Amino acid sequence: MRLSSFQGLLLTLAAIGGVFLLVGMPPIQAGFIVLGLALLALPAWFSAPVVRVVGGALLAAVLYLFLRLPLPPALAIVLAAAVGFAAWCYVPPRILRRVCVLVPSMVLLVYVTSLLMYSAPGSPFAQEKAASDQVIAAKRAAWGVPESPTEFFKIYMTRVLEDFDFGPSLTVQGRSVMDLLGPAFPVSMSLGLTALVLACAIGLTLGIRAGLRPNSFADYSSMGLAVIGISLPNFVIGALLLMVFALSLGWLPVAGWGTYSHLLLPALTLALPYAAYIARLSRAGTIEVMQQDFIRTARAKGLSEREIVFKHALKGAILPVVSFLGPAAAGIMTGSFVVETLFGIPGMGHWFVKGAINRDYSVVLGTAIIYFSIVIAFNLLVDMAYAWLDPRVREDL
Amino acid sequence: MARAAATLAPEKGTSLWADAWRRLKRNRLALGGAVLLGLVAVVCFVVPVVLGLDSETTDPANSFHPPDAHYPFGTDNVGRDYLARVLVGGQTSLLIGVAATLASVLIGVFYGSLAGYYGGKVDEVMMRIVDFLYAIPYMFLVILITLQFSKEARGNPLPIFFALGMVQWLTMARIVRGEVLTLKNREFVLAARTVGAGDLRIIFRHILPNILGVVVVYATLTVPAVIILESFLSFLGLGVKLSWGVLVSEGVGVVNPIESHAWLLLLPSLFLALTLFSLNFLGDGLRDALDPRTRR
Amino acid sequence: MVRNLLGILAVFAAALLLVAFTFSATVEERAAFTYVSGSEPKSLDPHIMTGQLEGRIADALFEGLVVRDPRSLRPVPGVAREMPEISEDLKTYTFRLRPEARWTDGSPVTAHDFAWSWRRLQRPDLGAEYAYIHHMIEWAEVYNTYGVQADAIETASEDDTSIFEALEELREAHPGGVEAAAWQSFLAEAEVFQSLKGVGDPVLVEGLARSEGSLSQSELERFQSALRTEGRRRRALFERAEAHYGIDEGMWAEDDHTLVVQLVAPCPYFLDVVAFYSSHPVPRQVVGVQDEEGLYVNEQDWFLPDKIVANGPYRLQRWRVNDRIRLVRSPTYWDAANTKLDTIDALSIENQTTALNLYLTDAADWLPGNYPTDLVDQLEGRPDFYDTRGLGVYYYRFNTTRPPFDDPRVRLAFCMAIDRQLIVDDVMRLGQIPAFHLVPPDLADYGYQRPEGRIRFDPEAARRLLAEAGFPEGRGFPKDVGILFNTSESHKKVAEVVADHLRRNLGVEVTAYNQEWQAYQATTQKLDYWLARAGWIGDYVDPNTFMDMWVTNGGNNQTGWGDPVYDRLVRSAANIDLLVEESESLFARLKEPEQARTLLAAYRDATTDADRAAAGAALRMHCFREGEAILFQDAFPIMPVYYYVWSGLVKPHVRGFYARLDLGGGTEGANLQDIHPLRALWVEK
Amino acid sequence: MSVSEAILEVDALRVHFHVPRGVVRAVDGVSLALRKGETLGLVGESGCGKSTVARAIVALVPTTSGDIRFRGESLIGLSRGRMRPLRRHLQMVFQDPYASLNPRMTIASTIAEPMRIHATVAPGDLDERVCEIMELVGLDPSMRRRYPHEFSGGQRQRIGLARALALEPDVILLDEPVSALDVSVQAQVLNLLEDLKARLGLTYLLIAHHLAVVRHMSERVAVMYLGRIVELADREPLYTEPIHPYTEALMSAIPVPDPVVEAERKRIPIEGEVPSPTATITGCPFRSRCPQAFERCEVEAPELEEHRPGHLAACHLPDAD
Amino acid sequence: MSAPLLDVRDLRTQFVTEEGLVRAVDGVSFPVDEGEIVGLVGESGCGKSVTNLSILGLLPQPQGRIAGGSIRFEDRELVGLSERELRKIRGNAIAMIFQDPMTSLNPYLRVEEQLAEVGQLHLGLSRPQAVARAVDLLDRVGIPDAVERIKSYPHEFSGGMRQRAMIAMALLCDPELLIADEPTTALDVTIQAQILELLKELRDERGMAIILVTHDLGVVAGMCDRVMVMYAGRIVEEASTVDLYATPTHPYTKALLESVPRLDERGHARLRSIEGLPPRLDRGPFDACTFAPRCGLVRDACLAGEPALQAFAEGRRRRCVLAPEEVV
Repeated sequence: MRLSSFQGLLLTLAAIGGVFLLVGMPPIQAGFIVLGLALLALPAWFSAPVVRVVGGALLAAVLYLFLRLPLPPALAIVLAAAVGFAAWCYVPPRILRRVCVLVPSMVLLVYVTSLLMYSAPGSPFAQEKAASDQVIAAKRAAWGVPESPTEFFKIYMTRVLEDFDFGPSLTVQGRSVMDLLGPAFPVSMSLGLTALVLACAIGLTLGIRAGLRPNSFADYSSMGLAVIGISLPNFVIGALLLMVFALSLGWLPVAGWGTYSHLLLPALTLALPYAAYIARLSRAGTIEVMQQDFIRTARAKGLSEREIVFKHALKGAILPVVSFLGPAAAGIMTGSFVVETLFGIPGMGHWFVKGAINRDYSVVLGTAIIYFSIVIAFNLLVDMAYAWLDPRVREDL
Repeated sequence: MARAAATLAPEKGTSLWADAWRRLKRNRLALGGAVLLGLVAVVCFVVPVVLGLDSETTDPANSFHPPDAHYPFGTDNVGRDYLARVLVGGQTSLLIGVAATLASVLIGVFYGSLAGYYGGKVDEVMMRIVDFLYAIPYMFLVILITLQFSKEARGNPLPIFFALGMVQWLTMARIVRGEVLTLKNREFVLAARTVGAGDLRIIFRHILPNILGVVVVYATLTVPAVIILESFLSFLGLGVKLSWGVLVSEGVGVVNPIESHAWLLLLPSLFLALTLFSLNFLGDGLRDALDPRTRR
Repeated sequence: MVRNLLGILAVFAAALLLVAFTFSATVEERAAFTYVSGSEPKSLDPHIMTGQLEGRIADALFEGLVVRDPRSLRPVPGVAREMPEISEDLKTYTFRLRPEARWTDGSPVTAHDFAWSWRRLQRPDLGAEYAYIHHMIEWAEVYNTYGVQADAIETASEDDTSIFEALEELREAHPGGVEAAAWQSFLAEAEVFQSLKGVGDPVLVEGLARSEGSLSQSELERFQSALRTEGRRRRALFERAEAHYGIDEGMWAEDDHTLVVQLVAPCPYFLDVVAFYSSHPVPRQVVGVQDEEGLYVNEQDWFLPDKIVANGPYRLQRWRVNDRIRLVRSPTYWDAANTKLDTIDALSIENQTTALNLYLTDAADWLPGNYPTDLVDQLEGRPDFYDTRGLGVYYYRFNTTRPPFDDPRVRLAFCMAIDRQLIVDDVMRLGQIPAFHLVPPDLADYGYQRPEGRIRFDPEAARRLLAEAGFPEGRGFPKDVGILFNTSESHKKVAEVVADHLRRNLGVEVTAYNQEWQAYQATTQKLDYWLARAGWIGDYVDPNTFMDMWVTNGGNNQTGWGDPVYDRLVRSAANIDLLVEESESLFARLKEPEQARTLLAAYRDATTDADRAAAGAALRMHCFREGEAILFQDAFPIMPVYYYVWSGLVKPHVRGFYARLDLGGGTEGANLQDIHPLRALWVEK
Repeated sequence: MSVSEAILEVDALRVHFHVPRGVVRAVDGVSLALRKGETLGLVGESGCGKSTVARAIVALVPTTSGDIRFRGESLIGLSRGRMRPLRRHLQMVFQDPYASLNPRMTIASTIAEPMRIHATVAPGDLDERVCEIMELVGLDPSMRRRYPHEFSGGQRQRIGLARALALEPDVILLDEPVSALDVSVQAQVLNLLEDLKARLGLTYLLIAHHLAVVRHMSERVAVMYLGRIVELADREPLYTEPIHPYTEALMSAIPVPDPVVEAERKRIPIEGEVPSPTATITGCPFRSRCPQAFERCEVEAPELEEHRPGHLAACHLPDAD
Repeated sequence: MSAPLLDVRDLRTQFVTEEGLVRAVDGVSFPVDEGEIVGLVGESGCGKSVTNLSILGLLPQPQGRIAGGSIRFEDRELVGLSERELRKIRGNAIAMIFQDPMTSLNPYLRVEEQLAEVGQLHLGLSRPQAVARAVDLLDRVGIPDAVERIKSYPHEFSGGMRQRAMIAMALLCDPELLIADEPTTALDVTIQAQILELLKELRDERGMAIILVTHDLGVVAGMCDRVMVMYAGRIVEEASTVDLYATPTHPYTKALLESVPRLDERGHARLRSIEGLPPRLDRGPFDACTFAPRCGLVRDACLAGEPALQAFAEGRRRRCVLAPEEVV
């Protein structure tokens, strides 16, 4: 039986909806999710002209939401429309198709996250002393957190769309989500980038060294070293590093944030598991590249081994690493809770965990949106880097 | 034309699995990993039963007893036999690792092979959903799912592995889908189609056996990832009652300049590291053995 | 080749440059005094906050009418010029304020500020958790709760049906009357107890207490009409309180520098409450913004560094979330000359090991308790270690609504099966005192003369009790029973030892399991547990802070247990006059009715206000004793484990830090609430 | 030559693929008739669409338009249930003997699979039947429990042939059956193909880029270029008197293993390479490389016409002469 | 007659594999004279590619090694030469082109880069000089608009153009010897004809020697002056092209020639097939003629020992115990 693609979509969506209903999700919520997924899926059926129109329109709409805040509405509309039109004319459909998918993805993300949060026991308004229903209801109304996740979703989306406001934190009084995540972002960024650089430097060195001589001592020692990075939870590694470099040797501060010396140990802790993955990927990449015919060609030209490795093999060897960097960067920037806790760093990882644990719905949504954006941004960066490295995929971008 | 079956007695061929096994056996590192892993598993599951070890009985008066002949692993902060705790904790960690991986394999293979096999728009849509799920921070997916079950679970590892399986299947689905995409246009699949094989037969007879290698490799590498993730949850206090993750995250508390009851961190870490080390090397070895592309 | 390498290096360099560019912290000088505050403060609004660590900062930023003397922690004048005048009947307090007290914006701190702030604390729409701490003031509770309660009874909010309507429906659904069990569950579901808290109408009291037999239609009808009356009554009272509380009744500003407070009944700990952070004044010029319709809107973020106006010894200079709060000496403080530290850093560090590491590497001067508990043995011997007995009790709640814990024998058996001495000696190891009661022993007037409870460590007796309850040697005991604790290393330790004791001494399998705080709260409040760990730290030094938790359906009760006699005792303790009328019905059910009668007679017959007050105080204590007798001779809704000990590490160069209180006359006392006012500290190098 | 019935007819077959950069017209109006018992050779350079024709016939790729009839019955738009019994008689052998066998299956199960699916043989007799077929293609039946990687290329191609023969088909589509084999093995397989055809009365559609192989095997030959048939004729006329310049050039490009002949052969050089498959072409598709192209070729696409009896070509040249 | 340009003597190349020692090339000797096109013909796995890789010392490491013999190029011994010295020869005096131009060019680098580096390396040219030279050569090998096209990436070239680029790369340093390892196998016949034509022209123009490795007897017939037929790591017959095709004197050569269908064949003769498979080279050393198991003319002498490669006529050598006449 060959399905037509549209039948396939309907079947897939129906199956997903069915599974949701089966596990006891209310029909409205299941319906919303399936609708969201359908919106996500629909651009696959858009022909290039439709993609241009829809993508341009969505781009204009999103742009308008941003521009409207600093600019007078008329100007914002004109500007947004102009950019949308330009996109319609000039931006390749491949990119506009991404836009078509991104916007519904973001909305669906908010809805799904809301559902997940609401389904966890406890509420942001729980306090040690049981409060009366009336007090709780009043608080829910005041903070815009009604009992139903769907209602909450509506309120939240309205707030975001109308004022670009991600709401107040529900558990840290007096702070908006922006207040909390705003200052944390550059911290995580600094930490994350440093870790990423460290991870790449360590991982590539070990991986390429191992890959050039597979099954040799160099291979075993490099990979052994790398695998240590993923053989222990990073809080153990962090604690050990701390013990050695901060407590025993006293070279570096034990915790805190402020000077560059505060950066090193946490970044290293954060980097090690990723370094291990990178080492593994670059090892495999190197082995594969070194077996390619063009390496033999390079040898036949009389190039030295070093030139062969660094000029001819390197790009191909790090390609798998590059595609790993997207998820890695997102993970490194946001998954640093352990490191932050261990080293007392005011970064974003804290909110990723504490938001969920404290049921701070707006913080959770804020972090989800940031994570989503980071993933998207880094995927784009990675795609660009990939194209830069591999000319063959440039045209497909 | 009756022919005696005896004259037809077939020679037994060596399957690719046998070949891979032979290659694996040559890879000393991987073999060492497998042996070590088996050893750890046997020790964790058999020794507590054989020796009748009790991981729960407390004896606070005897807490922080350093390792000696009577307590080979010492005791913990309320005087429980740390040997028993490390081994019983190992059972949970290994179970979670294997179970979550199995869950992710089942979902991932199912989803990935459907997407890859039907291809085209179905594939595009299904992969878009996966991309979407990727963009949800897996951490609070795990946390929220774990919270969801925190009451019913009461330290039971089931929800944790469910939660971990739920996030791990995505990569599996992607890998499987990629493999299926290439496999379904391989000539032997086309050949099967020309002789009239149906979709199910093609998926189960022709495609799945051929991606099994990749799946096994990836699964071997998923187990350590799951175990590490579980330890992270334990660090947050969302973990199970007793696992290596729990022990290690408790043990981290002793790393300080005052006094380190080092064995509380080092012993479970050692077991954890050995297991993960073995799994990783086994995984790499399996990859080398099963995937001829990276083989020399 | 070079290009490739350069490319990679360039990418790295660009990334690192970006790091340098985004590197967000400016290097700050170390503060004169740094301490580890613990987790991130949730709020610095003194009316909203509920935690000790927030209170510590609030005490530095704001100053109440009275403050605690750092050596003795007794109330001494703060914004008040002197200690208040107290009327003879101990019910009226008159505070006179210093004219020189200033807000940081330069305006004077007046009695109106206090009246406004205290009224704000009770505002129903603020939803302050600690509003009840002022409920001894006339009209305060009425203003705080009656409006909401009247709403619940009579007016249906948009989608919620009122109790009244629910009752109507119940009546229609059961024309033949309602079974008592169904009735009680109806009451619980409609949260009737909460809405009728403190009700005096005998029809309602009787109706609420009905737990056997059934209620006929006519009884329901009577109940309903009484309910309607009660709703109206509450509405009327609320309206009155709303019009007058903080303006001219209950508590009001006589003039700019005089604040008069009228209490419902004498309250021996009232000044403690006045010194408590909930009683701090907040700057109405910043907090209370008036919107177009003339309504007060509560600013949510008025306490952030760029907005805050305060009146305390310190100003909030900087607040970096999850990192630190920087306090600097306030020049506008009336006693600025005596504030010794120029800057204070409060570090937000949750991880105990990290906190200890910071302390040990001299990055912090004070570590209040936040160290890894397993290190007690090693830390105890250090000269910079301090410990002191605390005003808190560590206990487990029983869910008395869920079998088998609906049987007091089972609860008592559990209470008797754990070896508290072993837990404090070998698990906690800080010299905590095993607890067999609720109220800590250090409350001088009360603690050492309370009635013997039935709880002791006696596995034999415990097994017998369990057998009586139908579980000989633990046979037949439900397998799924669990001990819930909120996620924490040390709770886990205790819970696991307790579970082990129960297993070994009673033969019952119970699993210790944890939930993080938010889920834990939801679970305990919904009574969805068997046994749940809890702790209570007194807000003020008086038994009441412990005793009033257990009133039927009280917000902190969460056990499902309730006893009208207990409720009346606690209510009477708060207002002895309630006992004067109709005391016999209560006394008849006491353990020592004779003593109660004697004390009541003394109270009635007192000729002077002073005598009367003394007799009242004695009677009040008796009420508490009787109350505790109910808890620990009959009911056992909780399983006490131990009384807290506070401890921490403080550098020797920190002065003005009193782990032991100097109570004058050479007596020393424990710093029961672990209060070390920051304003009094200084550093001597 | 008696006019035998056409067992398989392909009529105006078009197979187009949508790719990001446009539409690939892999097969663009191909008509063929396969007579019972003959071997029809289909030659052309890579990418000319010859394999796609075969794959369209066995429904491995969807047909864009046109008709395919087997024994007069259209195969297009048939339901799966109706298709299956017909498909039995139409089998295919693939090019790459390494890729066309499932490496995880023993060759017995590979050969038995079609019979299992179509239930043409009772399960109890399967093993015996497998042995028979193996002997038929010259394989030792005792090796049937082995796996494909234990066989050489030639043996594997025999296995592929055995699988195709399992259903006793009438027509076998041979898609480059020997191009991946070593020279010495090629001959084995080609000989086997001839023997089987003779023994079992098979009809072959032989797809190959190697003109010599096609010449050796086929009775009639069709030459494809850019998705179209440019010339179709009986073997001898085609090889000795080709009409289409492409056929001529193609043949002259093929070296003959004889230095004496080689030295004397005159080459018809064709410059350049095959245009991109997505390009839209007006006029004759070959004109960009044709040494004899003239104005008409620019504007008008030549139809496949019979220029001599039984000799069809799509070229304007004969008309111009 | 001067010494040959390249003189390979008794070359033995072995691989250490999991299965055991593979004697991929076992005692191969042949000379290549200046300006000569020598064909090396054989089925896959017969050792013809390994022979060439051995010449340039490009055997895959660490498995491959030259176990014995000598390779003299312009009076220099290449066996045992240091890697550094070998690198000076590779791409310079001896250049090599490979079977699959698709994979033999680095997909990540521009053609310009890949060509220019050779000139920079061996001729010490500056970058612009090297590029200019590369452009010239691309032009020469028939790439239109070479100035522009040189900036392309390999994937932007068609298969034929890639092989032309490979040839240009090989010619950059005017090598004395070009080793062409199956240069046209991956190409279509029309393109193959173009490339072969080009190679021939270049030989005529520059006088370089070419070793042409192929399995296609037709290609050899049109191209080569001299042919060596390899089987199981050995040369079994060597002759001038004309002689070899006219009178093959080794049963394998003969069988090979008869097993391929010819385009010019008339009638429908049955092809001659060679039954069986070549021996597995990891099963050696052999104590009999390696072709004996597949040989139709096998006799006891064949199994007694491995026959030596012996000259029996002017410029002709063969490895067979039978008399030449018995085979023909």
